[in-house]
Amino acid sequence: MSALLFRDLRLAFRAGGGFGLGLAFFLLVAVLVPLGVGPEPTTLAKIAPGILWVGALLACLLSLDRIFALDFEDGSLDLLATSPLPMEGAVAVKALAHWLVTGLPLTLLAPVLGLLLNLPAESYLWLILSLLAGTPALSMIGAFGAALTVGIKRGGLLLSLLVLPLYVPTLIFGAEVIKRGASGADAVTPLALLVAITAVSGALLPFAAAAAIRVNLR
Amino acid sequence: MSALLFRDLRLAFRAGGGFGLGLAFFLLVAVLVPLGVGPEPTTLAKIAPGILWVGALLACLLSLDRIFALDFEDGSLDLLATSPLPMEGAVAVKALAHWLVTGLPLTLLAPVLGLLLNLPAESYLWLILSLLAGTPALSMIGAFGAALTVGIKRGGLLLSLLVLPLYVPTLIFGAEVIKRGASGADAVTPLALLVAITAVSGALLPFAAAAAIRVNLR
Amino acid sequence: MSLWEYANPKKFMALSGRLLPWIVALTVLSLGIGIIWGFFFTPDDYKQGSTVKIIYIHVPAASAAINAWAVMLVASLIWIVRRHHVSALVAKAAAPVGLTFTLIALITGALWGQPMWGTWWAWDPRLTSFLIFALFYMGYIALWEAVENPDTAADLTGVLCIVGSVFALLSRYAVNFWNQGLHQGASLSLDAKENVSDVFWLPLVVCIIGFELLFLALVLIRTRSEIRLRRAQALAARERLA
Amino acid sequence: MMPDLGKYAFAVLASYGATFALLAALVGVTVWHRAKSIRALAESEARMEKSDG
Amino acid sequence: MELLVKDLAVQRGGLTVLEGVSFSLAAGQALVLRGANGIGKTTLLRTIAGLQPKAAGELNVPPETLAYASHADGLKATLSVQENLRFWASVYGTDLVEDALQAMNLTALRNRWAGSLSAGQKRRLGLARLMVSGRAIWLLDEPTVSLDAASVALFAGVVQGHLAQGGAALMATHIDLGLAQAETLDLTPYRATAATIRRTDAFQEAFL
Amino acid sequence: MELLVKDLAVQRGGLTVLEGVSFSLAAGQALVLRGANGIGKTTLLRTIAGLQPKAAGELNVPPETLAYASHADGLKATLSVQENLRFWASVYGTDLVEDALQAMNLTALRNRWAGSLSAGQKRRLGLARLMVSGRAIWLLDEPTVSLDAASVALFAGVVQGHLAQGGAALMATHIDLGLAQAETLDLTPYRATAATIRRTDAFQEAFL
Ligand code: HEM
Ligand SMILES: Nc1ncnc2c1ncn2[C@@H]1O[C@H](COP(=O)(O)OP(=O)(O)OP(=O)(O)O)[C@@H](O)[C@H]1O
Ligand SMILES: Nc1ncnc2c1ncn2[C@@H]1O[C@H](COP(=O)(O)OP(=O)(O)OP(=O)(O)O)[C@@H](O)[C@H]1O
Ligand SMILES: [Mg+2]
Ligand SMILES: [Mg+2]
Repeated sequence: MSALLFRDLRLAFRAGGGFGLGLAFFLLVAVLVPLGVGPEPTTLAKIAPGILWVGALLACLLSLDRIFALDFEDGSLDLLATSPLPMEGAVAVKALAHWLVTGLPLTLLAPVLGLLLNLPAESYLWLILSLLAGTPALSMIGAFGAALTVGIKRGGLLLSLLVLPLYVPTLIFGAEVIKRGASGADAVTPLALLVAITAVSGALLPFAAAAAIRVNLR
Repeated sequence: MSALLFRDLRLAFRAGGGFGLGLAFFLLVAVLVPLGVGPEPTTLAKIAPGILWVGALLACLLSLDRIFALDFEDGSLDLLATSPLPMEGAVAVKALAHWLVTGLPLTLLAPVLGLLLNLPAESYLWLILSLLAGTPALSMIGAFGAALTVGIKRGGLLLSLLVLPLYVPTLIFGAEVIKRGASGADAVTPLALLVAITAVSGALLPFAAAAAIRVNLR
Repeated sequence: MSLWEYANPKKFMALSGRLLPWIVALTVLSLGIGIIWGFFFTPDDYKQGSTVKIIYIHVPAASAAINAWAVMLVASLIWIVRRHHVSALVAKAAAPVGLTFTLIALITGALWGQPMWGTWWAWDPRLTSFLIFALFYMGYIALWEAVENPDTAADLTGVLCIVGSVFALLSRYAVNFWNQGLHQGASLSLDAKENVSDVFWLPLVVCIIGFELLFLALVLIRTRSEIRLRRAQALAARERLA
Repeated sequence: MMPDLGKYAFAVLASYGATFALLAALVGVTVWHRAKSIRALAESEARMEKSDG
Repeated sequence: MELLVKDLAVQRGGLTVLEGVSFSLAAGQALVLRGANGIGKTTLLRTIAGLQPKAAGELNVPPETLAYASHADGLKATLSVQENLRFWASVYGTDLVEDALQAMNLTALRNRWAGSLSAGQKRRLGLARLMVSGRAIWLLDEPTVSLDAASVALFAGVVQGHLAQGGAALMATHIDLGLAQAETLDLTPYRATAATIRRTDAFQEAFL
Repeated sequence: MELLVKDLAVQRGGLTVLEGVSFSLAAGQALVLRGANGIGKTTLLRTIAGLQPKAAGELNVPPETLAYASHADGLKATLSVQENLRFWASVYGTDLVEDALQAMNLTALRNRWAGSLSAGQKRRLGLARLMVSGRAIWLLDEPTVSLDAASVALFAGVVQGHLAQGGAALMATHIDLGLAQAETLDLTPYRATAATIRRTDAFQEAFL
């Protein structure tokens, strides 16, 4: 199990492994939005929490197809399925590796981008907390979507279509935490809900995803 | 040449070809942003032109890796390179096919999404015009980026990183057309610039892209 | 003989073939009566004016869309648990019908919103969750289209339908949390209660029944087509072996 | 015969129009799909007959 | 330890392709599957490996004994030869990396990235992965594709050694490996016919 | 029409792998390249096909005469067998789809999606593509991988026919095709040595 985790991390950090590109994408969204929307600080401050969450979500989304598709294409997934590792565990480990490579760095980068978008000072703590609580759910839900589409060549966009509706609750609660936190309202309720989503998807989705992979390998 | 165009279009419309998914992604961005940013109509109206352009740009971006990578992976690109078709022509045709499959439908869908984002009534004409003038440039620039990254497995995010900076002028002029058009200011200048970008990239980038592909096949 | 016998394609074809003419006739009848009654023979609401006539398509379409998803969920569960091929095909057949109803509810709602709220679209929770619902439908249909092998597609879409249902409910809750909206409450409280009871209510009920019957008829026809195509495929496969 | 829809005529008529258009499209696709399936099945059954001799 | 297959039917794309396949494979035995392109060798091997459900018949696989090598080698281009093998060794909980490198003549290439190997070198690495699994029954799908004569001989030697140590091997191949003790099973007689679909395929039956 | 190679050196990954290769190939001739895995057969063929620059030597290819078939077949999984071939026919401006289908025994599969073919059937389609090109000189990289004995014979027949019509073929393969008129070129003597790298590789030289 840990061998799989280390392999996935090592692959991510090797050339072409895509580490850092999720971050770059996040950065680009944060830069492009002011370019498109215009530079007024008050508008930007107002939309900053939402844009940061949407950006994090898209950055996560775009690296999802790497979770299983690479292993499927080169035959590793067949071999993993016939190996002694239980598929559920493999799915969970791969989602974890995905989070370590995208979600966690995104969380750490987000405050810097908050500066670019004029995020008010009170919000930073909540920004970090909400991303920390919510991004693992993004990785796990995404792994489920990736498992569904693993047999489909370049199913990247289909994957987005399947996964984004599933991301809606996470996104809403996540952005809500920041907004409420900044205005001094009750931010703990949405944060707790975010944690609950993460916990439940981490506990149940590996089974659904493993089933989907087995079907796809058939 | 037309054989290549028809093949690419046919592949796009076949199962798993990804037609319509760019559209779906565009729709998703238009839905997610209000979910993140909040529902106030005035804020939304203000950021609508920018968000629509950013969304169109991202939808375009995500389907870029299909332009050459599929052909590279299954060996068709080697075969095309040794065929009598000039690589420059093949690149231009493939960019055209990409535009027909993503840019054009995006342009047609955009007004509906304008409704969702409370875009003011005077802006719709300019929205369509700007997308019509700008999206071909997105496809052509994107094809150039795809040519640069064709040798890299799942280089989707690297591709985004390379291409997005190149998209910046198109994005700025595109959003500017809509904003100026809505406020009655001079929208023709940015529109003309947009057309110029499209024309110049259509004329020159096929050569750069073809050179990049030849290097990558080496 | 158990109910599951009807999951056999042949039995299903025979039975549905016999029922279908009646269902179609009933659909045409109830939908015709309901719509004509609603459109031509109901008074205007004193506050909403003639726009109240939109209710005769808006509400039936919305509730039929929700029911269609419920049918898909049940059919998916049956497929996954008992692997009856017809139920997978029912789920497949129901999706486009449900999506169309969802779009009808969205479009009529938007057209209604313009005169009532002064805007085509507002990010009201009901509206928003319905839009997300439409996205669920699209993803589900796209997955059916994208997977070549019919059994694989049935399995994958089944799993998606179940997981998606949970998240759809969650979204509904999340969206409420996010915004308090403009949309009508759960009761038919147009204005005065006595109005609702008969003048508006009766034709609405007929329309609701009509839309549900339409759903049933279309799903049966589509399921029958899918079964025929599968049979043709099976024959072609046998031919290939011979 | 036609009820007076007043200033809301557009909203009401457009709603009914859009609904009928969408339903007509759905019914059309369904009927076409049905015809296609019947044709496909008839074809393969005819071929079966022939090969069965 | 014996792999037992009795009256097995296998499906591909919803269609039964082979049926009535029976054989057994005991320790020290090797069996070569033969048959024209498309007869269903790959499908049969995948079914035995547990990647797809069987359509009918009996399939008796002793638990934790199988190692499967498919058409594709499952190599990571950006890991070195050694790292690729180490990963599989720890998945299977064995310690055979060095032996495998030696046996497949890969020691000189151990620090090269797998992506920079030639077609045949990749294939050798794929076979080394199999050795590293430490499993007794090897399922091999066209193991010698892209191998030169010397490498084929090397591979035959490795299989021979595996059999001598009480292992077993089931392989699909079109060429002659020169394995003395290998028996051959021609799959041509087991090709599914129209008449047999009915018996094996619940779905087709329901619709026919 | 003659393909002329003189003192050719080829590079892979920045390193010279073969050097001093000379041969010529005239109408009606076939030449089989041999050599151990990794010696550089693929690299040589890609260089001749014009996909990568040569490191040194002379390479004389008559214009518009080459057709190259690589390890990968360049098939589109979601196009039918027929559509795949038609595309290449119109790229090369020929009208040979029916002949190719016939020759490679693919007429029965013409309407199947290429993605649903077995490994060997795909390979046959890949070779049919070559026929459709209508070109005189065929460059073939391990053309018989995955083919069963019958298909190998079929393929040999096709090559023979091509030669008889004044074509030529250059192929890399590890197995014997049974082509009577084929000559063989063993590449082992041309393996680049440390001493020769200096001469051929301007970049490396600059750093040595
Ligand atoms: C795009 C906009 C709209 C959408 C997506 C939408 C959606 C829905 C949905 C999902 C229902 C629930 C049906 C059920 O549970 O059976 C509903 C009911 C209803 N809608 Fe809308 N609606 C929209 C706009 C409007 C507008 C503008 C009005 C009127 C001002 C309106 C009036 C009603 C009424 C009166 C009901 C019945 C309430 C009940 O008893 O549940 N809707 N709508
Ligand atoms: N996705 C699919 N849909 C329908 N039929 C398929 C599909 N994949 C393979 N087949 C068919 O199933 C049959 C068995 O294929 P399989 O790959 O098992 O053959 P094989 O014996 O391994 O052939 P080869 O020697 O060419 O590798 C073939 O006739 C093939 O055309
Ligand atoms: N990207 C690369 N970087 C460095 N070396 C490489 C790269 N690709 C291939 N090589 C090396 O170049 C040499 C020639 O490879 P090539 O693929 O031409 O061999 P081949 O003769 O076709 O072998 P095979 O019979 O196994 O297909 C090999 O030693 C290989 O390891
Ligand atoms: Mg095979
Ligand atoms: Mg080679």
